Amino acid sequence: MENCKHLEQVTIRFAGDSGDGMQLTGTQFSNTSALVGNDLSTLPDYPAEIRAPAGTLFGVSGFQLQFSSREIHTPGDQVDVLVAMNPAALKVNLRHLKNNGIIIANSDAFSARNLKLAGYTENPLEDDTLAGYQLFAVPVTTLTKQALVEVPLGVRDKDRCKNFFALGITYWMFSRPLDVTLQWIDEKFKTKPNVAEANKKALNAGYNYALSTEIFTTSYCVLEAKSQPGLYRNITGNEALVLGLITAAEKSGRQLFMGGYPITPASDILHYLSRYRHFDVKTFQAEDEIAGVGAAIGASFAGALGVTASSGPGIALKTEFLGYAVMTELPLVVVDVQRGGPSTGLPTKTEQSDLLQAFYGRNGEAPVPIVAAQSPADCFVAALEAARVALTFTTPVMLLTDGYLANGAEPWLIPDPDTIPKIDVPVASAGQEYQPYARDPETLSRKMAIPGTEGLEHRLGGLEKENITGNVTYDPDNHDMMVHLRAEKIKRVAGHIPRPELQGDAEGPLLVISWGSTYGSVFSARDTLAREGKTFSWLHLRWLNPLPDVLDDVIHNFKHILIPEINAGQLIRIIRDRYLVDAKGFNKVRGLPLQTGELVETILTYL
Amino acid sequence: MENCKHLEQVTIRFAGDSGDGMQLTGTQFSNTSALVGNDLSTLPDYPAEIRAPAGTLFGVSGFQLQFSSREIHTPGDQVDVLVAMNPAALKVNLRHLKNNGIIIANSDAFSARNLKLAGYTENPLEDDTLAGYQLFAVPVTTLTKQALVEVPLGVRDKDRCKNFFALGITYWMFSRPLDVTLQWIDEKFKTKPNVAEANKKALNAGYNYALSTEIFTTSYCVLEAKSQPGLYRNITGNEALVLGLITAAEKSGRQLFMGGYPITPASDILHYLSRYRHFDVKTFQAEDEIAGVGAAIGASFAGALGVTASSGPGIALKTEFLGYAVMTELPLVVVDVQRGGPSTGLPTKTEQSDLLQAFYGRNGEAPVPIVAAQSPADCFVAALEAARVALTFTTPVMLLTDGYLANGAEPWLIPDPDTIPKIDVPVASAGQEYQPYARDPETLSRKMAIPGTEGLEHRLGGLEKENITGNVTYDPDNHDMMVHLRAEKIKRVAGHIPRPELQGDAEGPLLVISWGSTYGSVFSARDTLAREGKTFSWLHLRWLNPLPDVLDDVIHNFKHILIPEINAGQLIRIIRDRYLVDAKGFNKVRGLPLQTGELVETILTYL
Amino acid sequence: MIETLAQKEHKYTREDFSSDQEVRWCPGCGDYSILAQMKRILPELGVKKENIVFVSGIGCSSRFPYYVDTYGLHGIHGRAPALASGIKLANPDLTVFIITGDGDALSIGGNHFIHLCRRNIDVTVLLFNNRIYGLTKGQYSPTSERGKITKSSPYGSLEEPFNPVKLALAAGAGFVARSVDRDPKHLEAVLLEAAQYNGTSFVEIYQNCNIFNDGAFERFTNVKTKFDHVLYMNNDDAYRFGREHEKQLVWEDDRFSVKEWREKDADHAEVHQPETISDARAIALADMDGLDERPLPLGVFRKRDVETYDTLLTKQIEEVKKTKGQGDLKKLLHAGNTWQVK
Amino acid sequence: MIETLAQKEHKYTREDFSSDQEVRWCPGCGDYSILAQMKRILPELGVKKENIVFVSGIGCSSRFPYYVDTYGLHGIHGRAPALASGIKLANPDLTVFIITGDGDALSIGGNHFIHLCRRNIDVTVLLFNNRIYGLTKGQYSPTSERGKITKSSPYGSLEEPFNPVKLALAAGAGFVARSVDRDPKHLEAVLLEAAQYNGTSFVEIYQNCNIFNDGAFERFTNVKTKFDHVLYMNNDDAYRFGREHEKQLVWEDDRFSVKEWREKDADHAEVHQPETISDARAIALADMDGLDERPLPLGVFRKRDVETYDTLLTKQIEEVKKTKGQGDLKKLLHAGNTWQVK
Ligand SMILES: Cc1ncc(C[n+]2csc(CCOP(=O)(O)OP(=O)(O)O)c2C)c(N)n1
Ligand SMILES: Cc1ncc(C[n+]2csc(CCOP(=O)(O)OP(=O)(O)O)c2C)c(N)n1
Ligand code: SF4
Ligand code: SF4
Ligand SMILES: [Mg+2]
Ligand SMILES: [Mg+2]
Repeated sequence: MENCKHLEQVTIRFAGDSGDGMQLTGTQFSNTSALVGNDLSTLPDYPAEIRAPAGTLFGVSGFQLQFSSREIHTPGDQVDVLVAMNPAALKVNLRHLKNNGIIIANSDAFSARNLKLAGYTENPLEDDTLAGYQLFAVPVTTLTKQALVEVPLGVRDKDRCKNFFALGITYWMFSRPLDVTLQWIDEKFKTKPNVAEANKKALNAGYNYALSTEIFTTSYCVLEAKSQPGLYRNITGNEALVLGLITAAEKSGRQLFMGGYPITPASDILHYLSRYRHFDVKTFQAEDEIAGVGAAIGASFAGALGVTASSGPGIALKTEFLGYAVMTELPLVVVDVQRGGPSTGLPTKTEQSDLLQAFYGRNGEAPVPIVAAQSPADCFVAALEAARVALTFTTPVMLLTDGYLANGAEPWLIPDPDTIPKIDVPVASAGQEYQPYARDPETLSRKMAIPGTEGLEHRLGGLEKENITGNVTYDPDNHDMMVHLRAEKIKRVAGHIPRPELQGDAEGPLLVISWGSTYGSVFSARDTLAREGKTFSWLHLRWLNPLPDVLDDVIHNFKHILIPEINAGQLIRIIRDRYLVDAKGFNKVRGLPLQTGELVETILTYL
Repeated sequence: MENCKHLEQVTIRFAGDSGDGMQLTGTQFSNTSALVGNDLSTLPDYPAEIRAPAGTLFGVSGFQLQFSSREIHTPGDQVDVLVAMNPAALKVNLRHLKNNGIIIANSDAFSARNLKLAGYTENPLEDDTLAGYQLFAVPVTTLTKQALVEVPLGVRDKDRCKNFFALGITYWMFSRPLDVTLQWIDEKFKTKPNVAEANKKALNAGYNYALSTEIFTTSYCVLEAKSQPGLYRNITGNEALVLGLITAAEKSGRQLFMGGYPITPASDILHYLSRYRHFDVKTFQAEDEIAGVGAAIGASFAGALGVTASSGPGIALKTEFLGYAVMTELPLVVVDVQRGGPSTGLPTKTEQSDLLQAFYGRNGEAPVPIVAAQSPADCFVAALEAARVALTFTTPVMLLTDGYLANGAEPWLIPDPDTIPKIDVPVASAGQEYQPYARDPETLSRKMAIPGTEGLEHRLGGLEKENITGNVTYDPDNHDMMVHLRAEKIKRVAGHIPRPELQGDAEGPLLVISWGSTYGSVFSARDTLAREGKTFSWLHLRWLNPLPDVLDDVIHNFKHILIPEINAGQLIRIIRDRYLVDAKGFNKVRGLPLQTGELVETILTYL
Repeated sequence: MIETLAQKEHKYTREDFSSDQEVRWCPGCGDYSILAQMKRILPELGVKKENIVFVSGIGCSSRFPYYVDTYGLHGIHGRAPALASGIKLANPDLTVFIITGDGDALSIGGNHFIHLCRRNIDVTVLLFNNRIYGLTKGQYSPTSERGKITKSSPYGSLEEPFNPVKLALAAGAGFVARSVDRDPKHLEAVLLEAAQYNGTSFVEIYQNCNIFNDGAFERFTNVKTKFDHVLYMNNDDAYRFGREHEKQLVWEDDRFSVKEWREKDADHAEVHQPETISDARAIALADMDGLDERPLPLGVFRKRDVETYDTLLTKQIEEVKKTKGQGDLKKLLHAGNTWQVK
Repeated sequence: MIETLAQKEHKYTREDFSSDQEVRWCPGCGDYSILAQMKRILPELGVKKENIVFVSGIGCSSRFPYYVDTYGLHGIHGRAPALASGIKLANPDLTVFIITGDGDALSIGGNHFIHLCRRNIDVTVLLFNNRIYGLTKGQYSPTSERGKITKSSPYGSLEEPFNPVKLALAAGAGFVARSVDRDPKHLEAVLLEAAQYNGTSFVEIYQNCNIFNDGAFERFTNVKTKFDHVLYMNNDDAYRFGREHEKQLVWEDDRFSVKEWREKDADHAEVHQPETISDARAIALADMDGLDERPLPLGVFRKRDVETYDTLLTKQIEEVKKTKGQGDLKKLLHAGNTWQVK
């Protein structure tokens, strides 16, 4: 590795047909990079179609990752290296490539038919289309076939190995070791030794091809990032979220019950949870989203930690039951993996446009705490926090993530579960005098009485409750009081959540306020500007409702407030209303993470 | 009527068991008062139970009305006269009575059993409970029975006439003519002459009893109000709304299609509309609220004016389809008759707590115009406006009323339908070149092509649309543009709605901003203060989204902004966000219209 | 599933199941009788009060849970099956009842209802069928007869009603029965059998709404007419009816028809066997609405022994634990490719 | 209802119904065949293109409307029946198709589906049953067999599937049929008959999802096995099956069983009559899943002549107009007690 050229960070994008295995290739590159010690962040970008016809533009599947020797939290704006397995992949992704960026193209796939499908009249590998880029046209299909002559496999199966050949090239180019992937292949194809053999051969062949031909002149290396010491694994948002929920269940001594219904990009939460029967996790694939949340509420009533997860249209369907959980004051975690809206919108794209729905999307006055995860790995903490507040405050909690967080991955410093504090759940015991709506004076939460507990039989429902007794009442003053009590309870959550840390000075020209997955973009923007010796203050909010006190303290100390969001301006509505500051938004509703470069430019106008 | 004592306005409340016919009695008093020329406003207040057991507190049904010789728009804060048909009615309603107010009690009903059911240990007619009020204890049951000795009817049927006896007493007391009610009885009981006879006898007997006994010493009269000339009728909000919708259908040449599902207090909209088959009104009682709105959208696609109406939990269920209507840009009127929330809440009570849901209660960026009615009769105009905007801007519109407006009544100056302008609907014709998402440059609305039109076959759906063509596309920049186009279209509505009139000076110490049914309370507050020579500026908003330009012009000219609402503060969120003014709220969430008195007090603190 | 009282010493009485809440149905409502019979059977179940949960939707009938001194959830309209499923799956030791109306279960809640039947979660569903929306003051419901004139159908409703028994049979409910509010003994027996059944048991209860649909079931409750129009189905009994049991149903090809009963029929008459009845026969029984000469069947249509969803789930958990061992949080967090940063 | 082309001069061809949208199903998906057969039957209907509307929910199958050059609505998940009902009631002259999947129609949309069947609104429902959620990448659906291992049921699903035909029959659909993607001729005939039927017609189409549930219907489509496991029901034909029609179904008491076919059976064999078939028999047919020796029925189970909701509504409007006259807006606004203020 001595004779490689050092780079600080690299963004690479693998792109090909849906059937070309690009998600797999990207994941392998990520895992290897993680083990090498890079910090990294990934962005899968797959089509809405299951298997679009080969060669079409809409069938292109992409996987982008940024890996770095510095701390990073975005998959990168523009791409340094584009691996294009066919003309459509090139066409769709070229605009992401930096000037003078590297293209590794599978020249075998640039057939007349494929060119036509991609809308090219000339072969771009042969005309001037790619002037200004470093093009490496490699006959990947042919070379793979040649490498596998001796493996007893059919033509189509051999052809499927070509992504490993391409991966091998990139491993050489970025000085990555092969062993992680080789091991993975062995494990994955345990029962199909020929396939394992073929894939491993292809990987090695690609590596050796790059090493030995003179086409590729430079190999690069990206050093280990200086991360906090400890044990790491690579993790996606949906995985981390699931682990957070299981941890919360264990820490609170509750059974985890998830009522779900498949929907992109939230389905994996149901999938992953359903694997953990041995953790007493019960998943219930309901007939729809309404039944999913209803079953979760029923389970909470029966003493479990009730969870439901959905996205876009599915969340809209849950709103009636959410109001019911507010009225019955039962714990519930509602995960909203936000995607492009409105309506069915852009199901596979990311967005932050459900925040106001989370705040206000219910009939009547029905406030709920809202928490948002900031990065894939952070979904663990966010889920744990959401469950903790739901259980201690006997309230539904909205947990916001998004399509990018859900499917994106990054290294996760694995916490020691023994150091995670227990969660105390306010539950009444047999023999106690029980009033269903008597409140803890500090948290204002009510004690639950779990069916099966002798002597605490009681009834809950969606009609207005008399305070303390929980009896149904239409008394006007009681209603007014209950509306305010329910609101006050949620405000009290503020005293039980970590105070977010203000980055930078407590006064100055600019305060950037962010939430959710834009964390990464703001982080990069700050990092970028820091290198130019410029800085701004930054507050990233984990809890959106209630807002943290720190805002009261500092928000008026800044000349400008900027709120970047992947929506048309939602947190900004809340901030302006609350603090009467003329906050400005930076909003791009393109179904993609915000581009660091654009954000930096905007920030500069305020400094 | 010469020897009667003149009063400017009176509030009377009839209260009794659910089975006592109090709603009917109140309605008769209202209609008679309207025909006498009073301005008036009514508030039915019935229990959630259908027929609660006789004599219970929760089974009390009340009907309050204020009638006046001045313009009024509230049913009155406190009651001048309470008609109490049993102890429970007295117990529940006494707190509404003014000091020294009049009580007319049916002493026959104050039996030991009834007293116990009402929680009285002593008979309040006989101890000091009612000191400080003018009590008239009348054995209404006995007197009714006596009056009907000769009518060939069973005991129970006779007993049912006692409300007319009580009504007779109040007619004498307030110098009302009997003929309206007598005619109504004849009409209503056409097929049951004995019942008609009995009721008429009871009415006369009550009147004569009051006239001839010396118990009642004073009779009052309330003169005609100076109303705008024209033809009037008494109308409830739900009735007016239905007429507004039918008028809109006629004026736009559309068929009216309503997809509904019963829910209090919106059900009457379905009921009333279902009577008008001869206006080609199609009502479809769907299996739930989702199917109701879905059918309405389908009907709109097929060329009708699609309408749906619901309340509280039912509106929550419609949100997914609302987002769909935003995406497909189809006309739709969604009526939300707001009631006490959250969840099932207080189903028969009024509230204004769905405003923020109307603004933000959908996944993704899905803005819709929002219009609110200000009084029962005004529901006509509001519905007409809602339909006009929905049709001209090809958009769903939220039309907000509430429980009080829906069931309350007031005189309505009947408009001449010929003077109501036609509604132009942007529809493409056969032979035109058709692009489903091409937009009118001014309104930004798209032209619809109605199935059945040759050559304009096209497909709509909830996935993001390419501008102009309407094809499905996941293009990032198109999405960003469409999000902004949809928002801009709703903003453009501002140019097509009447500018609300600022009452009072364009600058000063206080601007009150109100919306919906609080119109009446603010009107009364202003009227009350005017008599004391005090005033404030007032802007009542019919359209909440988009907000009218006039606000930009004046809002910063006032020292204080006060926003009274029957919720925990919702419009105030919008106003503060938009104008960055430190608006204050006046909020009472008691399931009732705001009390003028309390509002006046609050306003005084700002003057 | 019914957990028997270990300590039989304290056997409950009806009163033990009366809550402190005032009953708020209209005087004369059929719901009172159903409540009374329920309070009779609860002590018979041998289940501790604290292990019983009543779940309901919205409607007059759905106020039921307030009146029983057990755990209870008054849900939202149509969604009781969702809540109940969550409760039962979270804690299979609980005995769960769903109380619902014809609007609640078959209009807005129809989907949850059929899915519940299909899944066979061990809960007991009591559908109070008054063929009207009571709580919202009298609109036609999915069980109202075609042509019904109500507030929302002033010129008559246009649609065929559902046959709830048929729907439950087709959706797969293991136990399907029908009874009527005004026949307390019958109702009590059916409720008890339903509650004791292991799996989703569905009971349609004809219930008179004396305010908005009075007399809807008069034909089947009035002593003048009921014997000729009701067939009381009993296990292993012939299909006899009529005041003197003088009539019988006989299966002819693919339907039941009415024949006189003769003494000698006793040896060979077909008898009712809900445990083994075929779908075709059960459907044929359900098809009889009592409006022609053929009687309306009351009693248990079908009672099948099938494994419940809740048992299967419990078993699945046990099996996974057998192969994977009880989950270990630390191991879980550390799974996959890990690396150490120093 | 089918409006015949007045000007028969221009008869459509298949190509007339191809839209300009690229078809985006996976290569090899069974949906292609269904689309192809649909384009074959559309010209046969004699309905003008502009009077046809395709409505769908969400799912792979629900992309169908994009590919047919008529009016179309790609709806939201499960709610196509609601949209379609509004379309048809607003304009009864339109010919309306609903395209849906097993998840769309029977999971989230189950309630709308059964209500549609009950109401008998004149629309044609085509349920593409691949026994899997395709679009969301392979979870089990309400028609997946118990024990199915999918992403969301790694240890096997726990619930009994719905039988869509049975459910539609019990819910009251007038026309109920079943066909399969890989039998184009059969499918074409069934689609045509369904489209021409006046009332709610329901067709379950077994559809192969070669990505997530490949081969689910292999038994019924593979020439090696299909003749022994499929019964093609034809009007007025005996229930014969087998490669040489050598087997037959005979009705015994309350179920069908398999017998050899003998020449002499021809005179007396029972024949299939969907117009008059009893519910019991239709259910007995629906109960056969082709997994034992009895075959899976394909074809029309039931075809009943009943008045449609849309016709009844139109009639009701006409009748009200007859008694009240066409509504007059001025009179309407002026109704009730009015008074004049001067
Ligand atoms: C989402 C929602 N929609 C509508 C309602 C109004 N609603 C309450 S009960 C009911 C129907 C009641 O009928 P049924 O289920 O037959 O019960 P019953 O009152 O007859 O016992 C309706 C429409 C509601 N509470 N919530
Ligand atoms: C409200 C809502 N919930 C969930 C989804 C996600 N979703 C889309 S299609 C689908 C199921 C598709 O299965 P099926 O109806 O069988 O159609 P197929 O794709 O198999 O043709 C689901 C769960 C959605 N789009 N909307
Ligand atoms: S309305 Fe009917 S169902 Fe409801 S409580 Fe009264 S009588 Fe019973
Ligand atoms: S996933 Fe299955 S159903 Fe969907 S398009 Fe592909 S093959 Fe067809
Ligand atoms: Mg009912
Ligand atoms: Mg499917």
